[in-house]
Amino acid sequence: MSDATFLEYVVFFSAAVMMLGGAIGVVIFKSPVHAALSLVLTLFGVAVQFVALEAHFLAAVQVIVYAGAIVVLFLFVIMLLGVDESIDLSIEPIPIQRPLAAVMGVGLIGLVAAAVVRARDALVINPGTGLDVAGENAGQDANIKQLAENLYGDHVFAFELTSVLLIVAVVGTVLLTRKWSKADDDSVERFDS
Amino acid sequence: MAELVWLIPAFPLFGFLTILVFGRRFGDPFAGWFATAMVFASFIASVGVYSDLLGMNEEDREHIENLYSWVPVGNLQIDLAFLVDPLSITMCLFVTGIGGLIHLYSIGYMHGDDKFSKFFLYLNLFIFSMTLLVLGENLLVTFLGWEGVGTCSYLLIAFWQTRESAATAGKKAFITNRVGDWGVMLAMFLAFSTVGSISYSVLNNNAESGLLSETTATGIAVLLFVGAVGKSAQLPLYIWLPDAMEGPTPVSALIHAATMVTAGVFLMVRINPILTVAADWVLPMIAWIGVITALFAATIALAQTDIKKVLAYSTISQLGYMFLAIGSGAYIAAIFHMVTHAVFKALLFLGSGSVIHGMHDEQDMNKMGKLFKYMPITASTFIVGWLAIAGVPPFSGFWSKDEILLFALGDSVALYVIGIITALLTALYMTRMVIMTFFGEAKWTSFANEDEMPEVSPGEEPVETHGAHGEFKPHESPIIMLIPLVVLAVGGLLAGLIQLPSLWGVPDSAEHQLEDWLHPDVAFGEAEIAGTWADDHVMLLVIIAISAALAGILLGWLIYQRKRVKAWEPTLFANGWYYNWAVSWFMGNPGREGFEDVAIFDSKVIDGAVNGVGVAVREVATTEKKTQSGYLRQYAGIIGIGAVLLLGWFVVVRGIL
Amino acid sequence: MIAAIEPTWYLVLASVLFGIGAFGLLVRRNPLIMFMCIELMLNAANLTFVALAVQLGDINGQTAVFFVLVVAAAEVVVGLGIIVSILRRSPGTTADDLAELKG
Amino acid sequence: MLASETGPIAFPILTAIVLVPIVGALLVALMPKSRPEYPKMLALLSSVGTGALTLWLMASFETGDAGFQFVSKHMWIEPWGISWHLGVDGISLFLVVLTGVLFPLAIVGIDPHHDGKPYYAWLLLLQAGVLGSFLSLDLFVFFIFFEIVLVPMYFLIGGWGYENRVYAATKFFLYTMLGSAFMLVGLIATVALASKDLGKTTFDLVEIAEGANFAASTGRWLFFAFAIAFAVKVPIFPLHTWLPDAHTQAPTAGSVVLAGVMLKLGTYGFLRFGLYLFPEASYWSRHFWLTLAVIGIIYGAIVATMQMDLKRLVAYSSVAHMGFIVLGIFAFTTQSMSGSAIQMINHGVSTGALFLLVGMIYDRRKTRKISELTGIQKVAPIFAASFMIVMLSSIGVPGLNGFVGEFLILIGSFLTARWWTVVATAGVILAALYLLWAYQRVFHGEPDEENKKFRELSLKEGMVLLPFLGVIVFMGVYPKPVLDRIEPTVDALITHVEDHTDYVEPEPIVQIGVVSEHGEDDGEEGEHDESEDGEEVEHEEDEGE
Repeated sequence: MSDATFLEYVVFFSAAVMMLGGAIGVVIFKSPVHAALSLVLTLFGVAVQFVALEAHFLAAVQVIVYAGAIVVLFLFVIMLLGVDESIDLSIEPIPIQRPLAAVMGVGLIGLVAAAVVRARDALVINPGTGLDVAGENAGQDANIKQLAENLYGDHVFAFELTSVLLIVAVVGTVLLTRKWSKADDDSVERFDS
Repeated sequence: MAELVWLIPAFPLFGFLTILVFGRRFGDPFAGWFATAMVFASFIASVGVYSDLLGMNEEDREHIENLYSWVPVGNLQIDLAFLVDPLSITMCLFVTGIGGLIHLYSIGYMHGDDKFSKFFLYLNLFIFSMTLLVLGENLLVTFLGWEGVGTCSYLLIAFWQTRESAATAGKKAFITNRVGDWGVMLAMFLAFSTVGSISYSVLNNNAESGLLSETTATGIAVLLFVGAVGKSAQLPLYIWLPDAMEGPTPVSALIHAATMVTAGVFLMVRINPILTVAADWVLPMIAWIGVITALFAATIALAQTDIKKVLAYSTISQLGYMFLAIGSGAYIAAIFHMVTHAVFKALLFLGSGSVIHGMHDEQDMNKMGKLFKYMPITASTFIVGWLAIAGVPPFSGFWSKDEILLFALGDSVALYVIGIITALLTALYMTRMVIMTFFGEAKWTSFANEDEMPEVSPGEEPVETHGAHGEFKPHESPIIMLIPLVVLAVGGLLAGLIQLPSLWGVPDSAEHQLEDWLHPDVAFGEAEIAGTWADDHVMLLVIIAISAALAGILLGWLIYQRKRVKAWEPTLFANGWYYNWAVSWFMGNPGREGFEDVAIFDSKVIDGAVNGVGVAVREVATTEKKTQSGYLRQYAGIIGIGAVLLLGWFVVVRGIL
Repeated sequence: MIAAIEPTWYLVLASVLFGIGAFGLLVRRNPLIMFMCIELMLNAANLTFVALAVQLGDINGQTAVFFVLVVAAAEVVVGLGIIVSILRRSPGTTADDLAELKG
Repeated sequence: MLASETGPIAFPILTAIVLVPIVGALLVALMPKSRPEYPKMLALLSSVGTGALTLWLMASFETGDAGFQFVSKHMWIEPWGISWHLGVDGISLFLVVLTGVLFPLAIVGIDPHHDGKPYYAWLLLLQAGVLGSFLSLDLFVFFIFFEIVLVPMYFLIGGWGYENRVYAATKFFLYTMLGSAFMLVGLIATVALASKDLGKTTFDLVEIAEGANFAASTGRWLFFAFAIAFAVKVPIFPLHTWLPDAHTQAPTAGSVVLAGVMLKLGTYGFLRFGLYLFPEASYWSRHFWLTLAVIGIIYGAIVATMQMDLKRLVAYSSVAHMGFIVLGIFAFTTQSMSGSAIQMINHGVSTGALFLLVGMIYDRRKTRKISELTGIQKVAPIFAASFMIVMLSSIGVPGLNGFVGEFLILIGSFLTARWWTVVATAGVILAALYLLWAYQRVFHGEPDEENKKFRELSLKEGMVLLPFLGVIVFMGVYPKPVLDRIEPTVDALITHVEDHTDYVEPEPIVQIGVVSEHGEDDGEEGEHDESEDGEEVEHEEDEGE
């Protein structure tokens, strides 16, 4: 395993800063629109890390699906419902929720990090040997090919199921958000009561 | 004929079943005639068996008749079997004989009662049970009859069940008897656990041959005596018998004077070998309980005003004599007195029933008097009974009482003295009763209208009804009631003949008939009297006894007829020494409260604990329910903390990963 | 030869991202932003997958990320649908207001 | 108690006995609602069929054989060694017959107040459950039936009971379930531990009882796990408080069945699964049970005396009577255990009849309060007479059935548990106290306006009571046929206990004396029998009038 070059460190840390900054933005921005935009920042950071890890296909999908579709969906909803900034962040109605959250967050980070650092030696086995990487003994699309083979080979059934899942999700959402006619509303009322 | 002994109980059983089915169709009076016929048939069967036994040698006069195996489990083999021997046949003879007469009497007495056929249904069941009792070959068959007569007694005391007092008296009789039954049952258990059998022949043979240890014999004897005390109304369990007078008078005569109450005495005689083997304090204990009961009941009888209550206490007193006899080892005298007492006490009760009948259900002697003029036959027969119980020769009671006192003196002077005092008191209270009822002034005219006879018929309709009330004259009872009186009066006069003592003027062949007859049954236990001081001075004792009786009668005459001496009837006596009151108070107050406390304990503590668990679960759940706040973020936080703790456990504490 | 940077770095980075996401989930009441926080946590997981896929040389790690993406998309669709229908009924509803669903 | 694999008849009668009511229950449940009269007919048909089968079973039962008869065994769940294993012996035979006969009478005698269809379906399912419990020789199958019983009873109490029914039903269900939970644990532990001794996993009762050899301490724990379930069911003091509530609130048929057969599941369980599986532990803990039994006898009687409600009174009398049965079981003598076995039947008949009569009182007067009833004997003498006979049987008057059982229990217990018996015998006095007192308050006296309208026994009710009265008299007068069938099994069970402990049944030595001969005088015996039978028949005619 070769040591990392300076450039690699630059890429890693700048992407990390992007990610964490975006994440903190999501948590602290009062406006949902700002939060969504911060989320985009994080997602791009993750995509950069994917590229650095030679997972080109996933990086592309990350940008297209997450940044392109999901965040846009968020924004649609925000626009649809109006930007709601009425919630006062300085008030916490549930007692000890914030200290609890802080303890949990710090605890999670600290403990996982500790575990990871401790398991560091065990992790360094044989990096990258199982993966086809672009440029060396294969074409530029080696990663995609390998992923595709794996996806349509070993996991083809699960893959098919995801399509079902997506359809169900779409149909379900349509039903959920449909405006009910008066008669139907009554039946809904009955369930509510 | 002895193997046909089952006919004796079979006739009344048949009568019972027939009346059970056809009773209402038979009606009044045919049901009564039918029942009477059945009892007399049973009497004839008894006579047949008796004559059969008479024809045998003395040592052959024992026959066991097995009907079928009743309760066979492992080495407990109990048959429904009858023991035919002189004792049981003697009992059968007088039970069915007197029973038949009382049945006959009841036809007249119960005439017009709307439960006429039911009365005879119970009476026949009673005779059936009583014959089972006396014929039983083992304790269990006897116990079957024992409980059977107890049940019939309950049913008959409570016969006029709409009367609260009758119902209570019936219940009281049954429960008090059950206390005694506890002893009988334990005696059976003890007998089985030590001897392996509860058959009389096995038990008695064991006792006679010395195989039965003294401890066991004592246990069995004492436990059976507890039963006898309950059934024969001795101290301290006598309290049911006076109350039992709530039943119709023929019932009092049959069950509570002549037959059932003597069952305890019979049982003691039946197991006399065991009593003999038992520890030497057992017999004196029986004698003392008997004699104290005799004296105690006699004092109470002195101050009673209810004609039947006097007779009831008199019965208790006479039963005390019988236990005195048993305690003195005079088994034959006990049986002898049982027979004579059955005759004259049945006579007295039936006579009092006739009086009550003639007085239109009046039982209070203060409202009687001068009845001799109106009911001469009843009065004459009653006088025979009076002389018999008072112990005036040659009436039957004299002979039997004298025999008992003879043996009592052989045992202890103290017993004898108390016995004589009791005899004097007996004569006194009986004289009082006869004078108050049949002589003196007529005190009844002023009570002749209906309003002043309240306590007898509290219901809407009079329970013993034979025509309209209102102005009346006491009248003689119908002939059907008088026949039994006359027959019994003859019996009361002559019953002494069956066991005449060796006295001057008595032919040898007539002496000790009963003793010779019963000898095989009691030979082992019978006390030896010959040669004692008492035996040598029989004549003196006879004179003392006669003078006691006459003194009592004279005293009574002076007090109640001539009014020369002021009557001494303390309320202590009238209230039965407050014993019954004390028992009732105890049962009603601390006893009942104790029971209630247990019931409250059950509902509050035990059930409370059960419900408490339920309440506790509910309380905890109500508290814990609050943690289910519905706040999504709180749930997520708790999950997160859980995850952190889990991680902490693995990473920090366990140090793995 | 790829990924000169040690995987530990990626993992620590992912854990920090996950922690921030979890913290945000717990403190924010706006359901939309809670959803975004969930996306953050999913991305942290994805990053671990990819980092370890490289490290262990197993393409299945990347496949898993693919599935996560799909499921996340479906989840967002359904979740946003629910949020839309709730908020349409009563605008300004927060996650805490939904506590009434406990019944 | 070894299972004999071949019965005298090839027809799987035991399986049929269990299945007929189940099928009946299903058919009743499938009946259309438009025909309300069908469910009763169908239920009657099914229960009479079951009753007939049980009577046939009794007729073809081989007297003198101690082992299981009519055994039917089919492997069900092979890997766990669970099999459909049914068999009947002297102890269970009469319980099965009682169950078979009691249900048709309960169905004929009492109509539900509403909703006949589910009522009959539950009743039939209950019958199947009880029969299955009495017949199973496989721990797993037994447990299933034992638990099935709870469900219909719960719904019968909760659905057709009186004012406090929901409380009573819930209490009944939870209480007995709690006991069963212990039993389930004990049962699984038993099988697991026994598999070491047996070399295979099996739930078969006979194989475990004959083959397994538990260490003393283990066996005791297991025994107590079972015993708690049975003690709740019996119920043994102080676990009895569900019973008065359940009895009082249950519909009449429910009370009859509850008292008649369901309580016997507890005592039967002690005999079959307590003593047979864990003889050492049973014998070791006998003093504990004897003491509780005697406390139950006295305590139940005292509490019964103070009850204001007729049904509660009878319920507490059951506590006392069941105490006698437990006393007999843990006295370990032939007499006492035979007494317990026969007393289970007698108590079922007597108390069943008592509940039936109390139910009739309730139907007429709409009250069970003793204070509101008076003078009934005057307006309804036949009804009162029937009550009297049943009551005397319950008091234990000789010549009626109740006495035979109590007497045998006590005389047998006296051999091994003398002082307990002395106290228990005093319970006989108390039995007279509470029943006679109640009888006096309800039946004696002058009827008031309300009670004057009390209706006399109808012909139908008389016909239902007849079998009860017949059995009450017959069993009191001639219990030998029953005892003859029970005794070999009881002997075998005692031998089993003797084999596993240092217990030796005390034998009272019959000393010299005239030992009366048995089995002779056949002619007279027959003659007498007839007269006794006659008594029974004529009773019946009188009641029917």
